[in-house]
Amino acid sequence: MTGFQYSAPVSVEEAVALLAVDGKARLLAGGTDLMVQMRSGRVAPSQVVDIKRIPGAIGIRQENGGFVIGAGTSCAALGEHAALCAAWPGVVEGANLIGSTQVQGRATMAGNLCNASPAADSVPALVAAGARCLVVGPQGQREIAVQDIPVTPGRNSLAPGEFVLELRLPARPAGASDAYLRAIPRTEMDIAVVGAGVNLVVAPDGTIIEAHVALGAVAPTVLLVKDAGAALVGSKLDDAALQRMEQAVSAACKPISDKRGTAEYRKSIAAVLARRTAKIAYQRAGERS
Amino acid sequence: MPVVRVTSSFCDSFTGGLTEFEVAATTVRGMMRELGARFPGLAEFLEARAAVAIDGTIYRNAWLQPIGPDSDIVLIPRVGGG
Amino acid sequence: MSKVYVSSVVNGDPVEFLCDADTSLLDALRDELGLTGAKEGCGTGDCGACSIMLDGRLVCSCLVLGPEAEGRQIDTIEGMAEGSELHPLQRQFLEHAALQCGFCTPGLLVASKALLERNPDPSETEIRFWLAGNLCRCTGYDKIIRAVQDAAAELRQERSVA
Amino acid sequence: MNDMKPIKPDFKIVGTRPVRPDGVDKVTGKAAYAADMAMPGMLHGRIKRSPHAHARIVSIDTRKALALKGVKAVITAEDFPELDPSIVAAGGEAHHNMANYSANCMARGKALYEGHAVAAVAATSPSIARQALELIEVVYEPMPHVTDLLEAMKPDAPLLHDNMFTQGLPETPTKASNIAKFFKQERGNLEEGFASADLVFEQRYTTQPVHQGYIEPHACVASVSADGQAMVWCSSQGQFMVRDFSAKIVGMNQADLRVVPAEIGGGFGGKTVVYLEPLAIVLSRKAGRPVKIVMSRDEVFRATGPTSASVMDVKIGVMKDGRIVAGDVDCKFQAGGFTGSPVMAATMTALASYDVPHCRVTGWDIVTNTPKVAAYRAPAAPNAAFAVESALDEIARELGMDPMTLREINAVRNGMTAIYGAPLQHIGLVETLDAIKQHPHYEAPLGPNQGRGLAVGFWFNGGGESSVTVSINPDGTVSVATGTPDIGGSRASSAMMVAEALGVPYEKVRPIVADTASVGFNEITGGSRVTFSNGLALVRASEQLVDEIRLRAGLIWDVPADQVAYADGIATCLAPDRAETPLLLGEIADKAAHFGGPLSKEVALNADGVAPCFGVHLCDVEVDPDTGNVTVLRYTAAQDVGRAIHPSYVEGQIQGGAAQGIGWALNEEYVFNAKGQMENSGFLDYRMPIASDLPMIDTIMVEVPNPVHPYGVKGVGEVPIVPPLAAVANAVRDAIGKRICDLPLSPTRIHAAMTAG
Repeated sequence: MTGFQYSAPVSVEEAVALLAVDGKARLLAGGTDLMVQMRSGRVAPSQVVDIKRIPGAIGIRQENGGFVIGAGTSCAALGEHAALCAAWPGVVEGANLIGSTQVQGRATMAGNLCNASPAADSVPALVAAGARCLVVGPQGQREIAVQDIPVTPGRNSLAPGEFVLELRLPARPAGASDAYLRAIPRTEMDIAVVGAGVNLVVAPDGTIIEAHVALGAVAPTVLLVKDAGAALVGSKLDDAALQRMEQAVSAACKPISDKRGTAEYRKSIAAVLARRTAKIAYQRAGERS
Repeated sequence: MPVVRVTSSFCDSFTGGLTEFEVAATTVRGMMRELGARFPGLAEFLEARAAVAIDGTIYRNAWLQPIGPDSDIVLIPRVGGG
Repeated sequence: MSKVYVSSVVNGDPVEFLCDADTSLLDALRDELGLTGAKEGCGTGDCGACSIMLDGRLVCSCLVLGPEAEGRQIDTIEGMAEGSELHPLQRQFLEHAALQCGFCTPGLLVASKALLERNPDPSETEIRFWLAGNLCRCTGYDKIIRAVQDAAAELRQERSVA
Repeated sequence: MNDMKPIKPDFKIVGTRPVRPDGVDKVTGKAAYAADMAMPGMLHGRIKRSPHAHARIVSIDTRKALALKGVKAVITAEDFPELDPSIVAAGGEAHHNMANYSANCMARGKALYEGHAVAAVAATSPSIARQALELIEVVYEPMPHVTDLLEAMKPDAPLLHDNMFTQGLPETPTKASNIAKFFKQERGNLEEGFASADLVFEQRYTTQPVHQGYIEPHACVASVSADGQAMVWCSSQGQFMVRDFSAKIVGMNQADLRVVPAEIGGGFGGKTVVYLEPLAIVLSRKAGRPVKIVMSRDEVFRATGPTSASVMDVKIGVMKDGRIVAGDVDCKFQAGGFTGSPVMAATMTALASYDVPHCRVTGWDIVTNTPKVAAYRAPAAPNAAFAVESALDEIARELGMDPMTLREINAVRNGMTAIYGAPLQHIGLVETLDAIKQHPHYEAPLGPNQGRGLAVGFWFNGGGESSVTVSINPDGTVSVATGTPDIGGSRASSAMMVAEALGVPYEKVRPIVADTASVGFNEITGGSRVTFSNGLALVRASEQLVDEIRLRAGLIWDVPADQVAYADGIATCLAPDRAETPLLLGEIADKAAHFGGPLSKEVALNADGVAPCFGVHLCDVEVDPDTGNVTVLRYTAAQDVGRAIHPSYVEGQIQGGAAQGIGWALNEEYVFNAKGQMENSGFLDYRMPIASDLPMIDTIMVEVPNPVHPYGVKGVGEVPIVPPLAAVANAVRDAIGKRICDLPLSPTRIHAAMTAG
């Protein structure tokens, strides 16, 4: 970390202006990635723009049956929001697996998303949830799907001057729930070797009427595996449906081998995780029908 | 006469692989001197690298420790800890 | 590059300091304010030795920029005892021998206090997972967990009496 | 040393659990570690490190860095004297070649591993120092590298040192190689032994480098005055080691260098050598101002000692009844960039727990382009025990025998001779095995996918040079100065032993860890030597003080000393015709000046007569059949502790050692990329055990005292890390039905084993 300007704008316009004029400016939300990257010298910004003092940047509000989460909201705060936890338990558990309790006190889902790591823990559940982002920038604001943010590992689709101001989770019908699981060698404090987020809507008779399966750390970006979701729809999560889903998951995985796990391992574990996650989501959905 | 034994190869390069020696010495230092006279360089090597077990008690630097005619003496490599 | 002026409240007292924009809050506490109780074990948020409370929330101070502290409330290990009266957690750590080298201890105490403020009766598993971000290499955690459990019981007792 | 008094049957303080004297400062954040130190005018030092695993240093241009405003000194190997390899550090436990240590602190001619220091700067701020590093221009000529130890042994491997000819072979080779040394322990007739065996088992086992993982990075502050006198404040396992190593490396008198021990944030063997202090001294000498250097975690991983990777080939012959008749173990250990792996200890410990009539253990010390290894808790013994205890577990299975029974049959007993030649005395392996057998854990039922593993560990323990001062103050309180850094509670045990010996309350004894000018020479805190060696010195000093107290009381009463009894802080006059009011210790001390001067004794001794100890660990795991994840369900560790002075800190040593061993077994390892660079140099990806990874660790302290020590102390800190690697591996084997011979037992590796045919 050498020599940058720090600013903490109190309006979106001010933040956009600061980010837009300086190509080497970096946005600071939770900072849990940025601080580490600056320390190691991987990024050397000329300007750090802290968005946490913008009104609305921190906080969770319910809107049209869904939730709007400010980009500066810490993951720990998500876990303390009873309504959000009830509606989107999988999204919250993904967010609450990022780092330690301390890290969750700072880390944000928006930051986790924009950092564009394929292993980001909060992203598969957000993708499975069909979450969207409110992006603000020099051209005004736009709303895009969460999965359209990461492009390649470490790169996102935001234009210069743009940043995510809010994450938006849709309204929940009855009988809907979600779950997220990840495989790591330790029990906490780790980067997902594989992550799986499953979002289900279940009819009162137990039939799955909507299913979304997203995987982390098995491809350059978090994957939404449409075939895996489709395999579950119409079933009561019987073994045959689960097997079809597992096949779809395995087929979709294109992992690499790295210090955290081999490609073979990832592929094999992805199916196991998706199955386990689906079962949790299904049980939760049943409890909400 | 006390017998000095060594079960390790750590001083083989001095003794040519011999592992048992009779000595006339009455102290650890005397024993080292005697061995040094038989095997050039060994005395200095042992001073820096060896511990000595005399009748079951391990001594590391006690050159003045007496040894008796029936003492059981073993040369042991010194080990550091963590 | 000129320094940033920061004013905040640390352990209940107003403080002012100047720091470079790129200074971590940990370094600002240690170097500018002389509060060296929080330690740097990694600088990347992976060991918890620098744990502090920022506006009532447990964070790694190595992952916070000094200038971010402007107007914020900070609580550190130095503010845990009241004068010479140790907090029950501090006492239980001593009585359980829950520390050896002591380097991780300030972070563990701050984190444990944050836990007990939220959850006065945590299970062993809840304590272990809450403290998963506080590395200790000396103790194997056993005595730390027991110390937290006993401190929790003591605090519950205090509360029920009060 | 056998003249010490016999073990007292009843203790007042030994065996109790008082609060440690340094405790309050540690729970309030007041305790001062090296990085907490600041001085007026202090500069900040930083180190430039080689990005190459192996490279010739063609040139280093420091001019631009020196020209940067705020930079006060830049140093390279040119600023250090070239040392003769025959220079060794005095008084250390092992043999330290100072020329190698100097070249490890600052690369000379060649960088031998990624992270090897090549230059250092001191500047007025950390950020200027950082910028200055970028301005130092180093021209490297990268060379082929080798990080794997078996690869390094090949005849055509890239050569680290072209003057390295294997030592310890009957004939020294004429061709240079990366094989630095050979060791052998031998007894009986190996061929005969194997020929007589009913079953011969052979297997290869491997381990990866692991780091000691202390949470406090290395740190120091050095201040050199214009007359050449210097002070260093630092985190180390031995202030005298820092003084002697640094003085030799920078070329100064030991008396000119005063080293003040800061609180140490963990060491486990990793702080028994120097990395920063010589650099800080030379920078301070050049700049004329104090210089502080603090390592980052990344630097700790890349540039300070991990322990050795190892490859062990085990061949064991047994009879049907379980008697081991022959053992042949070959150990290859990675030393890193310079010779000095602990492989000799592997050869001495591998079979030390068992009575093996015919055996041979060989060891090879191999240099590789990786950081120079440093001691790590019972150096080499965990690796060797992993191999032998895993093999014994398989042998028990093949014999259809309980693994405990196999060990009971072969366990060494008093009077037997250890493989390294020394007769074993006062040992408690049989008692420790029995303690585990009697524990409810031993018979507890297991569920599906669960397994149980048993393993034994041995460590020598250590003695050596200790100097202490015990002074009785005029008010009857006691000041104690020792010279060994307190890592695990040694101030508490010191105060307890003095309180016991002087018959005063624990709270009246205040111990400190003194600097190198304030107490006589001490070896490092390491090898499980401090409570034993310092304890002998402290008790002896206390006993001398008791004699002196009786003499002084006698002088006060005008009776001879043998007419004075002293106990529990009170002197009583025994003269038959006298009715003197007993004197309190404080009353005698208050009059000390009039009757011979201060009541103070310094005892400096070389502690011999150390007794080894054994640990027996029992581990239950559950393995997730789909992911290969291991959960440690239950862990019980029994250990012969001699006698526990402060049982809580003995338990703490056992629990901490077990936890480190579990980490070593399951997830910890150095991962190098194709360029020989470390890929996981942070706590996130190095994966040490966290609180949620572990269960409570049940400890059983078996007390088989060492009569050489007045309180029966043996040493406890090292052996707890010896059994866990095999205990966990054996438990995983039990759970999954397959043996994995390579550590770590990561989910990936277990999953691969489970899914393989």
